[in-house]
Amino acid sequence: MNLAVFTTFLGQAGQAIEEKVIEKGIVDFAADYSTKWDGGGEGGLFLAGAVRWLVETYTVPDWVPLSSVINGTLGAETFPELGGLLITIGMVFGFVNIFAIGAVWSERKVSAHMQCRLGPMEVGPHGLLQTVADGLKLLTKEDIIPRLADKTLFAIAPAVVFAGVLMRFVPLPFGDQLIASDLDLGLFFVAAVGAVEVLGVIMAGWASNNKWSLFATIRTATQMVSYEIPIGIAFVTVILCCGSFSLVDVVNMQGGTLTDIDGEAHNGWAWHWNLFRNPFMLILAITYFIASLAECKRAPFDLPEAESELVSGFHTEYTGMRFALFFLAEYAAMYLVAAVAVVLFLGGWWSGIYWVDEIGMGTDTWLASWLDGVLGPTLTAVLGVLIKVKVFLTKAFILVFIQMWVRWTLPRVRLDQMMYVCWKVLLPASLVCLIGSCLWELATGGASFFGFGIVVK
Amino acid sequence: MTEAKIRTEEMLLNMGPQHPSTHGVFRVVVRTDGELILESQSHIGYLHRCFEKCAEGNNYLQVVPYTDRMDYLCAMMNNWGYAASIEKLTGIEVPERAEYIRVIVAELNRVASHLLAFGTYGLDIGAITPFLYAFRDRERILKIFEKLCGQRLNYSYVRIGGVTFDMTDEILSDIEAFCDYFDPKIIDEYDNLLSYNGIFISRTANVGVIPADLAISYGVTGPSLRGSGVPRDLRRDAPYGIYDRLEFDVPVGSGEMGQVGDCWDRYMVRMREMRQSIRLVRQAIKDIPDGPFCDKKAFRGVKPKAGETYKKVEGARGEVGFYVVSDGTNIPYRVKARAPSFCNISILDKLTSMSDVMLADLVAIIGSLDIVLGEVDR
Amino acid sequence: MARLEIGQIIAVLKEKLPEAVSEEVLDGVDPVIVVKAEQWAAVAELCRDDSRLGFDLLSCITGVDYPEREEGAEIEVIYNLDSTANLHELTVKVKLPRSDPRVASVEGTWATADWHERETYDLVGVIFEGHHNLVRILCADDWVGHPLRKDYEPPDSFHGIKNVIY
Amino acid sequence: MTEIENRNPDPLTKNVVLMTAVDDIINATRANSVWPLTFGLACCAIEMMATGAAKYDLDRFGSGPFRGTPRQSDLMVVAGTVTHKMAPRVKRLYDQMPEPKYVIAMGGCVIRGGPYVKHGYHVVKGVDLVIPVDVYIPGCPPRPEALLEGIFKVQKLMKREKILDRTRRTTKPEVYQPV
Repeated sequence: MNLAVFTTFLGQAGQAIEEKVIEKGIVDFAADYSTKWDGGGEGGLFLAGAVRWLVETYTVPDWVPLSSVINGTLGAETFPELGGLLITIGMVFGFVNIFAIGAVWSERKVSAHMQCRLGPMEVGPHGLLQTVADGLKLLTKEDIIPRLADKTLFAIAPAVVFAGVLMRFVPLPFGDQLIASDLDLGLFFVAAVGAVEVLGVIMAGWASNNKWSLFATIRTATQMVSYEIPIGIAFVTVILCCGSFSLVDVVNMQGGTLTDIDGEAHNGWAWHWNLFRNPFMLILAITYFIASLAECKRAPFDLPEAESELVSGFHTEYTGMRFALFFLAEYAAMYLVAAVAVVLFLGGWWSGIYWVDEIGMGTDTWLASWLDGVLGPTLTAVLGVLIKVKVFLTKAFILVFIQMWVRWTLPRVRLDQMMYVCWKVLLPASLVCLIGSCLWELATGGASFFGFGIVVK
Repeated sequence: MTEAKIRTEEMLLNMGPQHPSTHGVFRVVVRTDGELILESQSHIGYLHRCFEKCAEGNNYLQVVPYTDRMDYLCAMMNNWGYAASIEKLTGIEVPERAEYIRVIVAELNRVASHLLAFGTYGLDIGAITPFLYAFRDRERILKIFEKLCGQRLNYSYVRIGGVTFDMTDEILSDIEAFCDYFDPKIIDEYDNLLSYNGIFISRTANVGVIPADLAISYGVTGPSLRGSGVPRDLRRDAPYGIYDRLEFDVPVGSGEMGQVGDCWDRYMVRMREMRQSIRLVRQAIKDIPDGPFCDKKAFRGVKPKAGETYKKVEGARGEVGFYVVSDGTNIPYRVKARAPSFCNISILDKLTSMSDVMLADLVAIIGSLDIVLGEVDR
Repeated sequence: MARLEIGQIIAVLKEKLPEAVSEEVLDGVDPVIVVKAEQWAAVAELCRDDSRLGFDLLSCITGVDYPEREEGAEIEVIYNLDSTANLHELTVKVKLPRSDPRVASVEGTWATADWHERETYDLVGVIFEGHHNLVRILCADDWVGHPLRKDYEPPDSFHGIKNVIY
Repeated sequence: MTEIENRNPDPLTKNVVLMTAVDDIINATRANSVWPLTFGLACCAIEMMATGAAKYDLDRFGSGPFRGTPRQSDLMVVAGTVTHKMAPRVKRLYDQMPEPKYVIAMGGCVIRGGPYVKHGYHVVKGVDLVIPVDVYIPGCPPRPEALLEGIFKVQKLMKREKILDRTRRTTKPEVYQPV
């Protein structure tokens, strides 16, 4: 999802495109097209728009067979949408995979260094390619489906789990405008589609026809369904405060140029993040983080795959690539919950420093105008996008690191204790935060805690 | 829906012999109702290596290596138990220096064994890092033993009539350095990391409570018995070697975090015993006399007159006893080993039937009893 | 509650069960008393329940096979008792005929006897009457013979796995 | 350390040049990610744990993740003594592992019964009577370094595999069928 990838792609695209880029600039193009595609609506289908622009401007050379047909089709209305969609999916998928590879490697390194070890060292520099080796190996392993397993369910369960996680990436922004699809009901979508993953895990455990898997399945079902409630309440609270289901809107209300209820513009700083919106939000953020650990089955809530109790949990019977899919899904879910936390509480792609945030946004801050002078408007815009991606990913990765840190430090809780934490601690706490936030908003007219009365329209 | 309409089924779950947390090839068949365990049935013998038959086929000296392989985590104590029983049978006097060396190596071995118990217990509860910390420090002890007798695990160091090699000053200073490194800094670190961790306490306190009378009836000994509040320690109650000259406390479970005799108590007794062991080692190093380290004659072979005896020593897991029957030849007529783990784990079935035990608790209980399957099955 | 010498222990036993102790071997390395097989259950109860004795811990049960005794082939079952309160110990022997070694189970008296007796049954072939589940514990369930009998020959193969290779 | 010659008697697949590059890549990935099964039997298991732990750190060579289930492991380190009661389980665990799978016999007991060879009526005199073994590591118990060396030997064996070669699967001797 990095823009660098995108520009490389551009570089290979030929003379005509280069001219166009020089002529107008990719950011403008993308924005232009996405607006067109969206029917003039707000928010950017930046990626899809950019891709569409590419497809429309690129003509297949004459020597390619059927070039006229292809060029004709590309020019039509339907194909670019499909192509844009496919490429967007590909990029999300690619990000998830690359992230998972990196995360597995860093998890092994992080744990190793916490345990007076070195971790993978032999494959590539400092074992960087270790996960690639693991993945390829798993790909070429024998695929065993137990004789007494439910073969269909057994086969599709990993895909369902992975799809369940991947689908939740749809409304998730990676930076300003960098989003697969800015759904109006984004947060609702994230919460709702989460259930698909539970379904997949249940399918996997049930179909394996293994008692350990069955235990893990029941545990997963209990755990994930329970913990969706505090997570849902956290969502509701943020939605109440921000007045929008869209993740992009939620982020936009935490930084950049904020407009208050009188239409007056304000500079957005770190204390405008939802985390500091009111005292309840702080508690809620912690609640959400704990619940999200349980949601993605991480320690201390790793009961579904408790190695010392349930051998390998719901994927006990899975071999090779199917097992790798579970693995991928787990790490993708780790990023996902972290990224949602960043969106909800930590200001999304806003770095918290107003001048940095405004680079490439068209506002006339000293930093932005200086950069404009040095780099020119197009490069400044690209730089702005890159900084936002960087900020967003950094925040998310820090949360992922904390998840790892917790995992290698704490023991595992028991099933009843896990339920206790959910129903008797997290749920009341998040409910208190919900009501508290409501009252705070009512009482202060939406003033933020540290933000001195900025009211977002 | 009324309760009658919900069909529930009891499940028979087979845990082991290959399971990450049965500490070897122990097998428990549990009848469960959901996560609750209704009944359990232990099966052992997957590592029955015929120690007693082997002992009947080899001469007295050759049996020593077999005793190593019973409880491979504290081989020194097993060696000592066997050697002591033969010494009792033949009346061999062990040189003073050898007795001190025995105390040093046995207590170090006890620390190593308890370290492994600590590490794997953390692993059972779900904390992985303590395991690696424990191994980091265990390696230091193993290095000392390696210097001493060339082996890392099965030492055969304590032999009939003394010890195999003399303890050099260099090794003594190594041991002192280890003691200074280990106590109190490292044990405090462990306590911070695991012992007083909230989740750990909630997982182990009030779980698997063994009342004192039940423990004694089931022949539970060692730290598992002391966890139930019974201050029985053979080093103090039936002193052997030079233990009566050394000062040490016998830590017992007090129900600090829950009830007396729960998993946490058993675990904590081990942690506290490590401090006592280091204390014993320090005393022994201070007082160690010069002189011979073995009875040369006994090293060439022993031939006890006909008779039989039972000798017990305090191993890392409890009472290590050897019942030796001699018929006057140089080959034992019968050697019976009383393995502490064998008795300790026999209480498991009773524990699971006594109170509500969940699947995760079963793992915690097995871990807290700290069994070694080599010893259970022999 | 005090530590008793072996003579005092035997005196206590004889006071309650005058017929039980058939032999006292006090000149060996450990003093041993030999108890009649049919009286053993009563002796065990007494050992545990009499507060002067207080043998609450059964350390060990050993079965020893003597196929070539002058008085006839015998199996001895040896019980090592221990008192956690009084700190004294006692070795009790029960002599059984080798052809039909039967002795009463004491698992009701000491729970630990359950597994010890199963082990003795498994390896030496002593039958403990009244044991609730006297099955093999160490050897495989379908193992044949009692390995610690002196005339035991290991099987050449077991379930298709060659056993004797030398 | 003994190693069995890689058996590839099939002339059809022995010298397929086309597949060598693919073979090399796949074998390299396999060799660098040998996941052992958490399967300890006795004393050697402690040394196996020590190999995985802080000082020796098996994870450096990509063999860090000890899998609890045979389905996800590539290597079975039979560490300890196999008894007649355990033998059917060892066989079953081996059968449950997905191809390609390798077995290390660690320690004297699994090689030929170790000290129990003469009087150990209940000890299987060598695990190769039950499952095929690729690498033998003598010792009682072998040091962690020896186990590392054994794993390197397995890696060498892996690098000689041909993916078109199915003989490995078929030439595994069916020594023993559990009853």
